[in-house]
Formats: sequence, C-alpha cells, structure tokens
Amino acid sequence: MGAPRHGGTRMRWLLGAAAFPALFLGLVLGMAELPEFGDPGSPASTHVSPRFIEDAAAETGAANMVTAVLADYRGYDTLGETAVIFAAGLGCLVILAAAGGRPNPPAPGMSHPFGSVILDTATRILVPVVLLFAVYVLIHGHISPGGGFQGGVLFGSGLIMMRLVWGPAHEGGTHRPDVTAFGPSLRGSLILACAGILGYAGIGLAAMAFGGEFLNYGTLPLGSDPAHVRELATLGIEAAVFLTVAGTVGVLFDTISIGMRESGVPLGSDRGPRE
Amino acid sequence: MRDVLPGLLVALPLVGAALVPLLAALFRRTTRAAALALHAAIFAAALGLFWSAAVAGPIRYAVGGWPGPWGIELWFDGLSTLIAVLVAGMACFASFAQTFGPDPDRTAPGSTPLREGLLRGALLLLVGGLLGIVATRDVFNLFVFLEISSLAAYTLVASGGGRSTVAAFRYLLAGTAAGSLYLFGVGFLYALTGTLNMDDLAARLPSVEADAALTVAVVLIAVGLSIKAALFPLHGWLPDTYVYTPTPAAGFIAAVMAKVSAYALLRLLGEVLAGTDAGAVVLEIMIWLGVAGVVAGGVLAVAQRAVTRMLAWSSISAMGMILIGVGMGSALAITGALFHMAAHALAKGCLFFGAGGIRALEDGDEVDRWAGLGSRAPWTLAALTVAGLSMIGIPPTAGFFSKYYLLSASITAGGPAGIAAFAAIILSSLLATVYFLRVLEAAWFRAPAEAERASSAAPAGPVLPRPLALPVVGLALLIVLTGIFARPFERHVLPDWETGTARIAAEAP
Amino acid sequence: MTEIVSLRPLLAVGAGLAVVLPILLSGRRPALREGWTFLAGAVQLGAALSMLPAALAGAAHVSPALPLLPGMPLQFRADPLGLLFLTLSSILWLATSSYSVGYLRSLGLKHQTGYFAAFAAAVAAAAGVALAANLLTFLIAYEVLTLATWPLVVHKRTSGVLGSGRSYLAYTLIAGQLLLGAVVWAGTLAPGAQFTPGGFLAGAASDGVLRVLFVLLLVGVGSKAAVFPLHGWLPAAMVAPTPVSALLHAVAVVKAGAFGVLRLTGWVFGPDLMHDLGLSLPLALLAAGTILMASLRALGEDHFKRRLAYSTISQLSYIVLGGAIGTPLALAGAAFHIVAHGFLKITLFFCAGSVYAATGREHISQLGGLGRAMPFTFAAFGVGALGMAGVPLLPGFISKWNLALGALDDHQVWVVAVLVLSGLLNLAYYLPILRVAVFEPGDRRDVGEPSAWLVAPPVFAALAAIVLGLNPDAGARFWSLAESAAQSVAAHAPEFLTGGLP
Amino acid sequence: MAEGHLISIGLLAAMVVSAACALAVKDLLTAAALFGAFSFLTATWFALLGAVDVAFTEACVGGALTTILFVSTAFRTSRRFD
Amino acid sequence: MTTYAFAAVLFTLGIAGMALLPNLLRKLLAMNVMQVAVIVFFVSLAFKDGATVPILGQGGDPQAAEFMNPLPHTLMLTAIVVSVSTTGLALGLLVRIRSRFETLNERQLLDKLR
Repeated sequence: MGAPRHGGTRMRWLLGAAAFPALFLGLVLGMAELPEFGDPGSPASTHVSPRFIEDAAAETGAANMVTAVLADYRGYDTLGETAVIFAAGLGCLVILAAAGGRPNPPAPGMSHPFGSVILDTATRILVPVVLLFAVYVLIHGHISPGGGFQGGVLFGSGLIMMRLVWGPAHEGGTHRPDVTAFGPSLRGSLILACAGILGYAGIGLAAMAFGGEFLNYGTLPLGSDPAHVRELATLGIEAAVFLTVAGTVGVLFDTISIGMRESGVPLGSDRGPRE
Repeated sequence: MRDVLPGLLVALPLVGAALVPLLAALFRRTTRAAALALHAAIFAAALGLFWSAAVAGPIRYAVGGWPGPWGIELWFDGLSTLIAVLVAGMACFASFAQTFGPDPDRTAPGSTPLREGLLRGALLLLVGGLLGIVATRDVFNLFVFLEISSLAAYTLVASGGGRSTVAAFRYLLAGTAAGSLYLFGVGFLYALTGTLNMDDLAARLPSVEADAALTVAVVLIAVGLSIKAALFPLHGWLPDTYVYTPTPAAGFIAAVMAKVSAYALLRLLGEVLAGTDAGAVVLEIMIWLGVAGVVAGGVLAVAQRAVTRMLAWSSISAMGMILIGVGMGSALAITGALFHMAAHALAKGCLFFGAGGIRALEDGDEVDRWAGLGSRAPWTLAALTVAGLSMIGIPPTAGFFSKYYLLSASITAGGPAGIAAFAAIILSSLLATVYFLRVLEAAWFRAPAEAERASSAAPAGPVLPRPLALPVVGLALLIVLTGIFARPFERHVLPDWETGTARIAAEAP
Repeated sequence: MTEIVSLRPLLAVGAGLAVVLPILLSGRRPALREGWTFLAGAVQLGAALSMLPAALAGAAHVSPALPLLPGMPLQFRADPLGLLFLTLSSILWLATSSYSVGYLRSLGLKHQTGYFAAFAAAVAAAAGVALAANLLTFLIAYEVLTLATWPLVVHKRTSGVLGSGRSYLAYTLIAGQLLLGAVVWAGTLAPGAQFTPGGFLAGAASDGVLRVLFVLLLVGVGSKAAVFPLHGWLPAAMVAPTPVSALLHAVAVVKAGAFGVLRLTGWVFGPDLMHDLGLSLPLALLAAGTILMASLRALGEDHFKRRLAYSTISQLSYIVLGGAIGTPLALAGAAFHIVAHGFLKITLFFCAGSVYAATGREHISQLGGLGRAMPFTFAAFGVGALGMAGVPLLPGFISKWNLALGALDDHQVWVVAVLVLSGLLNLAYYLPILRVAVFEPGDRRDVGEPSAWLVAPPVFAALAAIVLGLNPDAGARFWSLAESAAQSVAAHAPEFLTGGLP
Repeated sequence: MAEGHLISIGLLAAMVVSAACALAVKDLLTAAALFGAFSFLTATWFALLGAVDVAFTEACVGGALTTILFVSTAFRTSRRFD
Repeated sequence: MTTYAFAAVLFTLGIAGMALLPNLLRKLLAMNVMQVAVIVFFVSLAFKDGATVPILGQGGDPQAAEFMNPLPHTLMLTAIVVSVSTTGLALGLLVRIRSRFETLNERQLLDKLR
C-alpha cells in the first residue's frame, strides 16, 4: 500500500512484524466466539437460509438451490457480478488494446502458433467437446452444479485453447485454414460482453414494464405456472451471463497474453502506431 | 412514479455502460451525445427520487420482488437520495468534460472513437457502482457495487498512460485489500446474525453476546471502508491517484468517489452498528482520527508546490472533517458531515477540472503557472476563486455553512474530543486560507513570469477549453446556491436521519 | 423597541452589492461606472435617512428573516447604533468616491474598474456589519468586508505590496476564523444570538466559559479595531492608494472593528455582565495602553500616512475605552466618536492624498512651504488636526467630554487623566506638520492646488466637522442616535448605573 | 464426520503450504504453477465441504483462468522477478 | 474453530505478502491468496454436520437441516468472479507498467515516479 521512501524497507518489515500478528490474533480471538463449525443450530443456518432450502424448488422451479438464490432471490447481486467482470474487460481494453499512440512491446511466445501435429489433432477433437460441455453446463445450470459463469469460462477456455494452438484468429501473414478464423476478434468479444449485460438488464427492465419490481420475473408473461416462468427467466439470465463472461475471457486473454490491438491485428506484425 | 424510479436509477447506468461501448464498437463514431443523454436521464431519476422521498417519505424497494432479509432491498431516504443527486449531478459535468482529451503525461495514448466510447462506458459504470452503493440496503450487495465502482475507477485512473498506470495499480491493491477486509467483516456479521439486510442486522445485533467477534467485525468493516474513503492514516493511495488521473476523470473521482465510501461508513457505523458498544468505541476513535486527518492534510497541503497535489492533500483534510461529523453521530453532526460532503464535492470537482485543465494547457503544475491567469480569463478564474473560498469556508459559499454545522456539533458534543475537533476545524480553515490564497493571489495579482511575457505577448485566449470551462463555472454557481438555500438540506436530511435511527431502535426486540 | 418589518434595511445593504456587477460590466465607460457608484451611495444614504425618524422614536426597521441555519436567520435591524454607523459610512463613501475619481485620474492608476467594484462591495459589507441583527449576520458581513478590501489594499500589485497584503489577510482572516468559532459557541450557548441592548449572555454559561468566549470575540473584532497586540496590519496597509486608506480608516474597515467592540460590550455581554465578570477594567486598561502607545509611536513617525495610521490606532481605542466603561455617557461618547473620528480623519487623509497627488511627497519633513502653495488643503488639515486633539467647538471635544463624564460616573478618575494626556500628545504630533508646512521655506515653484475633485472633499469634510462641532445634532442627528443607543443599553442595567444624563 | 474432519484439516494445511511457497519462490512460472495447485486444492476442499458450485467455479475460473493469465504475463514480461 | 483459523492464516499471509513483497506481480499473487482466504471463511460458515450438497434430489419435502446453507455459496460465486476480474485488470496494468518502465520492482518504480 502506501510504501514509504525506499530507505524505509527496514521500517516496513518492522511495521509488518508488528501489525500482521496483531491482525491474525484479533481474527482468531473473534473466531473463537463464532458459532461452532458445522453447528446446524447456528444463526446462519436457522434465520434466512431455511426458506431458500425449503421453498426454492416450489417458488423458482430450480432444483439447484444455489442457482435459485443466485439468479432469482439475489438476482441483483449477479447483475452486479456480471458488471464486475465486464468492468475488467473494459479496463483491459482501455489500458492495453484501444490505445492509439505507442504500441505495446512485442509478445515473444504467445502470438505465434505452436503448430505441432499432435497438438493440432488433439485440439481438433477436444475443442468441440469443451464448447459443447460449456453449453450443457449453461443449460443445466438450475438442475446440476454450474450455470452462466462456469459455462462462460469453459467456452472462453475453449477459445483460448484454439488461440494457443493455432495462434490468433487474424494471423497477419499466412492465413491458416478457416479453422483459425473461428472465434471472435477483440471487437467481437466486446460486442458479446455488451450484449450479455444488455440482455440481463433488459430482462430486469422487462419485468418492470409488466408492472413488477426490477428483476421480478414473476410478472413476465411466459406462461401460467409462476415457478415455470421463473425457471425460464433464470435460463435467460444465465445465457446473458454466459455471453458476458465468454466475451470478457476472450478480451482478457487477447489483450494480456497476445497483446492484440484495437485493429484486431496481433502486435507482432503491427503496421505503425496508428492506422 | 415511486415504484419505477428506483429500478431505473440502478439499471440505467449499467445499461449505459454496455450500450455506449457497443455503439462505439459498431459504428466507430463519437458517442458524446448518447453518454450525455444517459447521464441526464440518471440525474433526472435521482432528482425525482429526492423529490418523492422528501414529499412522501422514504421508499423501500424490494428488487426481484423478494422482500426483507431474503431478497435485496433498496432504501431511499433524504440521506441516500441527496448523495445520489450529488453523484448523478457531478457525473453530468464529468461526462461533459470527457470531450476534453489531453492527458497530463505526454506518453498517454491518443484517442480513437472506440477508446472514447470505452472511457464513457467506464464513467457510466463508475456512476452505476456509486449509485448502487448509495441505494442498497444489503451489506453484501454493498460489497459488489463497491468493487464495480473501484474497477471502473482503476480503469479511468490508468487511462492516463505512463505514471498513472503505477498509481492505478497501487490504488487497486489498496482498494482490493479494503474490499476483502470489509467482506471478512460481513462474514463475521453473517455468522453472528444469519442475515445480510441492514435493518434486520440492526435489529438483531444488540441481542448478540459474542462481544469479541462483534468488535472484530466492526473493526474490519471500519478499516475496510476507511481505506476506500481515504481517511487518515489509511490514505496512502490518494495523492498519486488524484494527481496522475486524466482531468475529466480526476474531477469526478476527487469529488465523489471517497465521499460515497464515507456515506457507506456513515450508514453502517452510524446507523446499523450504532447499537453495539464496539460501534460506539470505534466512532469515538474515528473522531480522533478525523482530527489527525484534518491537521495532517492541511499541513501537507501547505507544503506542496504542485497545485493538483495540494488539492489531493486538502481532500484528505476534508475527509477528516467528514469523519469527525460521522464520528460524533449527533443529528447536527451528521447534517454537518453530509453538508460538507456536498460542499466539498462541488468545490473539489470544480478545482480539479480547473487545475487539471490549466496543468495540461500551461504544461506545468506549479503555483506560478497560475500567475496572471486572472487577466486572461476573468470568469473562469472567478469560478475557481469561489470554489477556493468555499474550501476555506468564507460565507456566503456552502463551505462556510457546512463548517458552521460541524463547529456547533463539536461544541455541543463537548468533552476532549469535541474541543479537539473544534480546534482542528478552525486550524484547517486557517491552513486552507494559506494554501488557497497563495494560488488565488498568483492568479489575480501576480504578473506572468518575466520569461513568458518576454517570449510572447501574454498568450490571449481562454485559460480552459470549453468542455472544462463550462463545468467549472457551473459548479461555482452551484456552490453559492447550495450555500444560500441550505434550508431544504436541513429540512429533508435531518428528520429522515432521526426517524431512521429512532425506527431501528424501536424495532429492536 | 417595537419592530417594523420592512425592506429598507435590505435596500441599504443591497445597494452596494447590487451595483458591483454593473460596475464590472461598464468598465469601458468610466463616466457610467462612477455614476453607478454615486447612485448606490445616494440610495444607501436615502434608505438610512428614511429609517432615521423611526429609530429615534424607539422603533427599528427589521428585514424579514432569511432562514440560513437552525435558529440563526440572516436578518438586519436598523437600531440607533447601526444607523449611526450606516449614515456615517454612506456620507463618507460619497466623499471618498468623488475623491477617488480625482485621485485615480490624476495618478492614472490601472485596474480602476476592479477598484470601484471592490470599493462598492466593501461599503455594502460595512453596511451589513452596521445593520446586522445577530452574530451570524455580523460574521458573514465581516468576512465579506475582509475579502472585499483585500484587492484594494494590494491594488498596486508590486511584490512589496503583495507582502503587506498577505500580512493584512493573515491578521484579519485568522481573527475571522476565531470569530467564527466564537459565534458558533455563542450560538450554542444562547440560541439565536440576537443583539439585545444590555446583552443576551447573562447566565448562559459558567463565568470561566464566558470569559474565554469574551476573549475569543474580542480578538475577532479587536484585530479589525487595531487594538494593541493586533494592530500590526494597519501601518502595513498604508501601501494602498490614499482613498483606500481613507476607506480603511474612516469609512469601513477599522470602523467596523470599533463598532464590533461596541456591539460586543453593549449588545452581546452588556455592561453589568462585563463588570460581574471583571472584564471592564482590563479592557479599559488595554484601550488606554493602546491610546498612549500609538500616540508615542506616531510622534516618531516621519512618513505622513503612517503617522496618521498610528493616530487612528490611538483614536479608535477611545471607542474601545467607552465600551469598556459602559456608563450611558461613556457609550454615547464612544458612539459619537465613531462619527467625529470619521469626519476628522478622512479630512486628514484627503489632505495627505492631495499633497501626494500634487507633489508626490510622502514624508512630513518634505512638506516645507506647501502651506502657502495649497492654502485650502492645509486649512482643512488644520481643522482636522485641532478636532483630533479635542479642541472645543469641534466634534472631537464632544466625544472626549462625554467619555470623561461617563468615566467619572463610574469613579474612574484615571481615565480622565489618560484623555487629557492623549489630547496633548495629539497636539504634539499634529502641530509640527502644520508648522513645517506653513512656516518652513521649501521649493514651491510649480506647486498649486490639485484639481477640484481633490480639494472639494477635504474642505467639505472639514466644514461638516465644524458644523458637527457646533451642533452635534445637525444634519443626520448623530448625537441623538448615539444618545438613544446608550439609553437603550442603560435601560437594561438600572442598578449598575448611578449618574443620569445631563 | 470425524474422519471427514481430518481430511479437511489435511487439505487446509496443504493449501497453506502451497500458498506460502507460491509467494516465496522467485521464479514467476513456478509461482504460477504453485498458485494453480493452491487453487485446485481449494476447489477440492470446497467439494469436500459440499460447496459443489463454488468448487466448480473455483476450479475453472480461479484455477485455470488465473493461472493461464499469470503464465501469459510471464511471457509478456520476464520470467525472473526483479 | 480450526477451519476458521486456517482462513485467518491465509488472510494474514495474503495481506502480509501484499504489503511486504517488493515485486508487483508477487503482490498480486498475495492479493489472490487473501481473496481466497475470505472465500474459505464463508464456505466454512455454510457447512452443516450431517447435511448434503444443496441440490434437490427427486423431490420430496426438503428440510432445512438436511441441506447445506446455499446463501454463502452464492455469495462466494460472486467473490470468486470479483477476484478474477481484479486480477485480470491488475495483470493488464502490470503489462503496461512493464512496457513503460522496464521494471516491476516497487522501489525502482517509485523512484521513476517522482
């Protein structure tokens, strides 16, 4: 944090030697008085959460209680969460990619494809499975563990695998066969991420349009049985989150590791600071 | 009206933060108009909420239709709507200033339509985060929006390139440490009470016997939010951050960023945790930290040669004063703290827009860069003078009245802390007099440096480009108006605060 | 004291402020710009005179209360003391404005627009100080006065001038902040802090607290009234152009300080509380010490305006002395001395300015032979000097006479001795100036009376002083105002006061 | 649940050790690898405690993504901490 | 109680690392450890003896004691995402700092900054 003048390293270690044991002791003393680990009668287990356990399935139609709380009871939290990861994507774009001026240093390893045969065939087999599994995780979010976030990251890691093995989508010089063309450019990832946030907030505003509070899916005209309506809306929410997370993971990887620039061309073969 | 505005207030910024970059990415044209329209809409929503909260009493809004401790609630009383109006208003000025491009560091990246769109999206995200903090009634939701506003702020700080990236990284470390400390504190509270809703927490906390755990929770939350609010002695990150941030963002961040964390501190320690004796002790300590902050900030501001760094240290002094108000807890003190937040936000925003612009155009940050500017641009400098006078606390600006409230609160509080606070506030005004009038004297009464006058006829033309000059003059007008029409401030904020704490006390089992 | 709610007090205070913007805007047409100043002066004087009969009949015009802070509105009341100071400052503002026109034109000073705008703001602030109904309004007007006069003091903008400007600000703003603290404290002890004849703090807190509060308030107003330890800024402020010095000394700033001390002793604490707390005697001694010290210092001063500055420091302490004694006669004498000193000192400053404008000489030793060259100026100077010394048939005598009677009512014989001694000292440092000017030879070849704009004001002020000396109630009935002000304070402290009015 | 408790303590100990090593080691790639191990150990502990969703997320978001980013930063900057 | 203690150990390790390590990248690692510590603490709050994973089996009337507390799990999903986002942004900053100042050592950076 606010590091004093460099002459102060001795002082900094001294300060550390005193402050951090005190912090640890305080935490442990405080923890001693917390309810016992695993005690079913603790306030946390008896006050608010019983309703989530007992009524989640009936009220929101989701078997996975965590997803029920995540998408429905505390859906506003998850909107904030999506905004957080969107902010990270935006930040990396502003800092690394969308800058006119001086280019970033060339990235030695990452921006050139490995291109060994074994990796090539393994990727051809693995990537479709990963992407399919990602979509499965998204669809079954409210029944089995998983959901928008996990699906998004898996989808993103699929993209990353392709980037690693076959190099960035727009190889400056020789163009690998169409396979390498798959995967969004930087601008595409940003559009994906924006679409996710707009989708999520859109569903929330739609609920308001039909007379409910913000993000109150009960009012949406998606059928008669309210639990079923909420289940569908949860799926919509998860899909929106999926888009944002997938887009942002793409942006993070492209800007940080490959150093891709706004023009979508990797840095290595960049033609001058600003077209 | 009352059931639509809360949703709009929180949704519009996030929608805007996604829409503006989308437009920039798709159409590659400037997105100035769209951003300004969004900020105006958000400001209108905030004003509407302020009006309806004042007329028809506080609004409780259950997001997602789930009330009480299960779902997340938003709470709009005089207190939170006032800060919302302040944030949304300053955001309009900042958005207008964002068309002003030059950054302090020559190696800063040039501007392209996509980059401009992204920066506008970051500002909207920052406003969304801050409004989320102001509106929420749920302690974990507060953490989420604290992180959104912080991440957006790191981006805006780092957009200056070069040295601002280092300042942004150090700000990120401090901010994340603060967030984790706060979250740990929330974990303790959740373990002790089982709920995350502030009203529910306030009702259940007095009946908790685990004193040590409660003290740890209060200390963790207080330290976490104090780092975010740059309260002395946890202010390490602030000077570099405010100095190296590009001007449009610096004006907004310097004006409201730390204040919203101070508002969260006030909400939690002043209202929710006030019932616990650990809370009372921490509040007492905070008064003394505030006093130390006021004095240290003032003294170090006097010691600075660069204007923006001087303004950064004077912010630390002002946050100290707000801390004193929060610490005392009496209705008068809280009104003083809030009024000082408003007055300081307007004045500091105006000064940073002015100083940043002058630093960029005059290519230097020292006080004598300001020599002779008064004759070149009288109206802009008059506005900066009004802001300076408000910082010192000269009537009829708003700064005078907020200091008046704080002084009378510290006198009625009495005791050693009260006297120390009284003396500290008087001393801070004196220190402010020294370092502000030094700048104003240079601007109005000192001829430009000989070298400059010899080289070229005093460079005529405006001192600030239009996207900065307008916010500066507009904010100066607001400062004087807030000063004179302090009554609505007192009539709406005061009763809500009293009824708020009284209501929570009544609900306790 | 019945109250008539009317807008006239606001008109009196607002006239100066309202005219600031037009002056700034009409920078290119000097004639129009001066017109604005005179218009504001006339409006202010008219409003003051219109409130006169009511004040004398015991009723006071009160402006509607603009609610500013809990329990402390922004309110103006035209009570006798306030009206006395308001009328004096508006008359002298007109005189100084006409003098300024001539002075600035003859010396061709730059930034005249800013000068007149700041001047108008300063006088408006002085009017605000005069008519303030409670401590908060007094404080706000007080701070605005400080800021309005700062640009005037540093008008010449050279680095030396800026230095003395900084010292001026240091004294006055530090005092302002202490006053802010004291006003807040008083506001909490006695909500509303309205000025009430005879004081409103009786029994509001323990004696110790009240004494500390009194010291804080005294430092706040005393620094402007140039009481001994806090007088440093006044001589340093002589770097300002002469009309500004006239403003500082006679019209607004220092007068506001002295007026503040009177308010403090008569309307905040009140004479009997002062005596109970044992504050009267130390304050009186402080005032007496200032009188003598400043007079001695003036003897040794060769710079013309700085000698006048030290004479002001000593003359002002008469008012502080009157406030300290607290008997009705002493208060009436002190109040009237505000007027007397106003007219006399402004005459002396106008003469000093005319000499500087005509010959550029600033030191008394260089004044040789000017007496014959500038007869009217030095005649007026003679009247002013004699008036200052307290020679009968001039206003100075009336205020000193009543001060002495008031002191005797309170059995303070030593005060009379101080008054006599200071009278002699006045003569000791004023008459040599006349002697040098009239009798000593000096080159006065191309020296003559400066333009009419520069001669008329001192002569007018001298004549007014003479008229006032003969009939203190002439014109704006200053004496009856002073007397009714003292009477209102006395009415609230019957058991303390023994002597009646003559 | 006594024996479950024992495994949980064991995992926690392993987590602390791997975290401490990750911070102590000088070479960035080793640190990234150790940090990956730390994340996956944490994910296993979450699964042990029945927090399956959190385990899933920690494994792929915390473990995989963060490690990839750290390794790629190593390529962008320099392998040795200076 | 011992589980909470481990969370405290990790937290202190993280904060100490952030404050004391000279290299910015290692500070970032320490920051991640600190954030994981808080997540460990929350998850340990959610544990109930004799309860299973908070996912409903084949219907039937779920009882509160049978399932783990889902609320902390939800909160921690958000906390993990927050920690990854901060790390991503921080790494972006570090790449930019490295390219501009050729060092990631805080002491050398501070000298270059002044």
